[in-house]
Amino acid sequence: MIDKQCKSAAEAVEGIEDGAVILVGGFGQTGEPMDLLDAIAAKGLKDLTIVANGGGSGEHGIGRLLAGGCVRKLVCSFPRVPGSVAFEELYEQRAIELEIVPQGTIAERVRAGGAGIPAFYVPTGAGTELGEGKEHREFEGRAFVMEHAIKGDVAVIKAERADRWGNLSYRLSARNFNPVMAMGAELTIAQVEECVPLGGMDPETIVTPSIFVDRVVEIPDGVSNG
Amino acid sequence: MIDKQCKSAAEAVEGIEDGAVILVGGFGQTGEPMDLLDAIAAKGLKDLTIVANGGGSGEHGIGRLLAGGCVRKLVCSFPRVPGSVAFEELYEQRAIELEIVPQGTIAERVRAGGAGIPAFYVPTGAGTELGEGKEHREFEGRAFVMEHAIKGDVAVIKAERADRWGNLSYRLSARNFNPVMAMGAELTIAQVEECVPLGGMDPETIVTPSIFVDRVVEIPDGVSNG
Amino acid sequence: MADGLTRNQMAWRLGRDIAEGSYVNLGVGIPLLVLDHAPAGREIIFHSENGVLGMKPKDEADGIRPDDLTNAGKQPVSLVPGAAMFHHADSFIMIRGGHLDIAVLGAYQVAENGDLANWRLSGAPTAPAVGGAMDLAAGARNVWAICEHNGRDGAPKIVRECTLPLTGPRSVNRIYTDLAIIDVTPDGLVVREKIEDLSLEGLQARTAAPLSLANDWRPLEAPEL
Amino acid sequence: MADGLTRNQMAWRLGRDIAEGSYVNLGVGIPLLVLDHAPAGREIIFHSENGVLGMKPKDEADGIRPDDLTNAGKQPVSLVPGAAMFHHADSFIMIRGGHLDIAVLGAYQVAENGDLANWRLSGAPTAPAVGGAMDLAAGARNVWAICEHNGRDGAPKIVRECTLPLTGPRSVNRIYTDLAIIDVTPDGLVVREKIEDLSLEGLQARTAAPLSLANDWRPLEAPEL
Repeated sequence: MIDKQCKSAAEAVEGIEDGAVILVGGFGQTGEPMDLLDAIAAKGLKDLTIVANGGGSGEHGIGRLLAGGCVRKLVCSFPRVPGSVAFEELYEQRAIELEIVPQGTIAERVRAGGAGIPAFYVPTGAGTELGEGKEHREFEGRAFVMEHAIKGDVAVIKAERADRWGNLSYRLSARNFNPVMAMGAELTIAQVEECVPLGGMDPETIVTPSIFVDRVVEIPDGVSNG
Repeated sequence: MIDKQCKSAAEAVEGIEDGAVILVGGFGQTGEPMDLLDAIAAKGLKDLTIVANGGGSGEHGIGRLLAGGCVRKLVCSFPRVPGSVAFEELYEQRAIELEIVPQGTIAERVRAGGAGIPAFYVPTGAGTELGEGKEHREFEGRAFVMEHAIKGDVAVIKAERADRWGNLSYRLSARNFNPVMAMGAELTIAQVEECVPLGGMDPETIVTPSIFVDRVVEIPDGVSNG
Repeated sequence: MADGLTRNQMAWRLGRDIAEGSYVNLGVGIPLLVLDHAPAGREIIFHSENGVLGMKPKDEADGIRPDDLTNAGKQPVSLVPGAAMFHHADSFIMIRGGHLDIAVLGAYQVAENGDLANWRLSGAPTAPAVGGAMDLAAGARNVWAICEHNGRDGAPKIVRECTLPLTGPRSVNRIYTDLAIIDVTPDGLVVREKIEDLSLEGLQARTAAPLSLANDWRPLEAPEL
Repeated sequence: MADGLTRNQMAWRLGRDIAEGSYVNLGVGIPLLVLDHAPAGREIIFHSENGVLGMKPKDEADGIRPDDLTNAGKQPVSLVPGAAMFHHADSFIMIRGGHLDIAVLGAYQVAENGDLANWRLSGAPTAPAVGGAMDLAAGARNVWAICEHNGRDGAPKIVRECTLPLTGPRSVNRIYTDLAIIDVTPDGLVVREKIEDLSLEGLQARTAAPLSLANDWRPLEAPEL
């Protein structure tokens, strides 16, 4: 019997190693897999690369990984938000490498990583600082930038509901980057608010099919078992 | 008030011109927008390019467009199926141009057209006849083929349900190419089995958001109003 | 000096120009005020890059937890009937693929050729942060910039060439400020509306690129808000 | 000449080698027979490129109209609990992105280096048709070819080099035939199983590329089906 369910966040993040590239879902704190990230921080890992929309805020999640000195490089579109204290301190001390990527380009690079597409062209960033140093090419007279796929060793995401195969559905805008990150990594770990029996999810409304998910841990909102 | 609903298939296909590139949803006859295609055939258009998975079968849909001499070029992965008589006759007479594209590459080229991505690389077809003459490039020691976006003038698709804004949901494997084609054209026209009042579709389970849809016509299964 | 519009009035005025049925993305800052002042009774579909189509200002009675549904500025919003949810890659298909009718973006500078600078102040010690601005500038069919006509130090935001890092070249079609509505055209910047008691010369003095006045220009007006 | 397995027996035998929890695509033809003969009680998740994960043989009692749910061969199927539906672009993310554990494909020819030819007969007057075969050959983690050991004319399908147009270079890991199960390895073709009363020499005589016999080879067997 296939059972991807883990008993705790700590069990769910077993095996992640120093230097891993970790894709993280969420937009602001909405849909950020706080408990999984806290469990990774608790392992004291080093030299992680974090790929996410932002640089975290507060003392949990990405913020905790940053404050704990676990992160060598942050790939994101928007590192600065109110409360992104940990990131700002590291940035000021030049203690973190920062790669700024336009938001849509992050999403597409991760999708490409999951889709077997090593590179693609976008208009985004052409003629700007963020396009500098990248390969350019014209199509129909317009300038485009070549972007490379991002592949994660691990993706940590948050969903509303799962079954034991790892099918996932999300709640409202907490969906955001989560289904995208789920496709892009070797090992995808989801924290979910509720596990339901197999067959308890409508096949038509599953957002992330189980093929993209390796581990699931049920953590009802407001209950941390990290 | 936004109202994308048309009264008939004939009204829904108004304005399509000779030489148009038309993206067609469906896989086999499942999800093929028969009534819209028949309405296009009834207009007697010429020199159409049809982008679809297959070459149609029987006397309706793509089969009727082909038999009617409307099609100059067919871009597809699998033109030959039982009943694809119209296509086979044209092919034998060399009266149609055929571009064979691997199935996943069709889907991705159309998505790219809808996503503002002019070109991308895939491993599919590298080292085969279908890769010949295409630009190749190595990434991490493996050969990839550059594929270009396909943009449609028109997409004709079939869905199960719509509202007056054009939000769509599908039934089981009748989804197939339909949501992909919907994204890839200037003008997207959907035939649906049922129109429901605005607000009658769950925002979480809409598959094609209204932004991709321009016209909707309700044609209950088994009732043709083309 | 002539009194200009307030930020709310600027957002209100821009909202009047959005046609029914338009799909519109609102950037953070002044653009998001457009949501609060959209024309009543006109169906406009507002997009948020974090996976929302069909948002409206937060209605506390909707029963949705504030964290579960936010706009791009991470503020709680609600949904209109006909709304749809999707993930980030699909959201940027809409943006990059030219499916949005209008992106409303804030601006540090707009150049007379439509170049937009709105993401980074040169020499700022803080880390850069781009969000979805470059995707929107490159992808939307129309980009409308909305900003005060002049900075706090009086420096014009409408310039011959941007001195700040670009968000996108030749992106902006139209500029909404507290003093004027200005179209970016192949023939240069054309004033469509201006504060009535501000002369063209007075407006030009506060603008660092040449302006011409449309023959059919109208006074820029907005109600008290 | 030794009696080989029937097509159903070949599909049954292949099914025994699919580990629980595997995600498996079945090509049209013999591969689709694997669905009918999958090991009972083992959870294997079958993928169909037309947007289905979790299919099983058609159960007339499922209440689904046959046209609404088909496999890649356009035959009606049913869903298991845990199934999911998605569109074609997402389906080929699964295929091209290396998410499938196994693709089972028919074959006209397999070369000793794993080259696969299964989409086009040279010189055939009919139009070519590739479907999803090239995507599967390029993308799945493992490609298992299943085919009769020899064509109707007796010509070996396992060859040194394919003479037919390739579906994908170096794609196939393992070959299931009516006579043997053969691994494609860096050291050449290794026979894991063969019909017991067929000698290696007998098998080699029906194969156009050199074979070696694994030390731990076993007899190829299947029940009456």
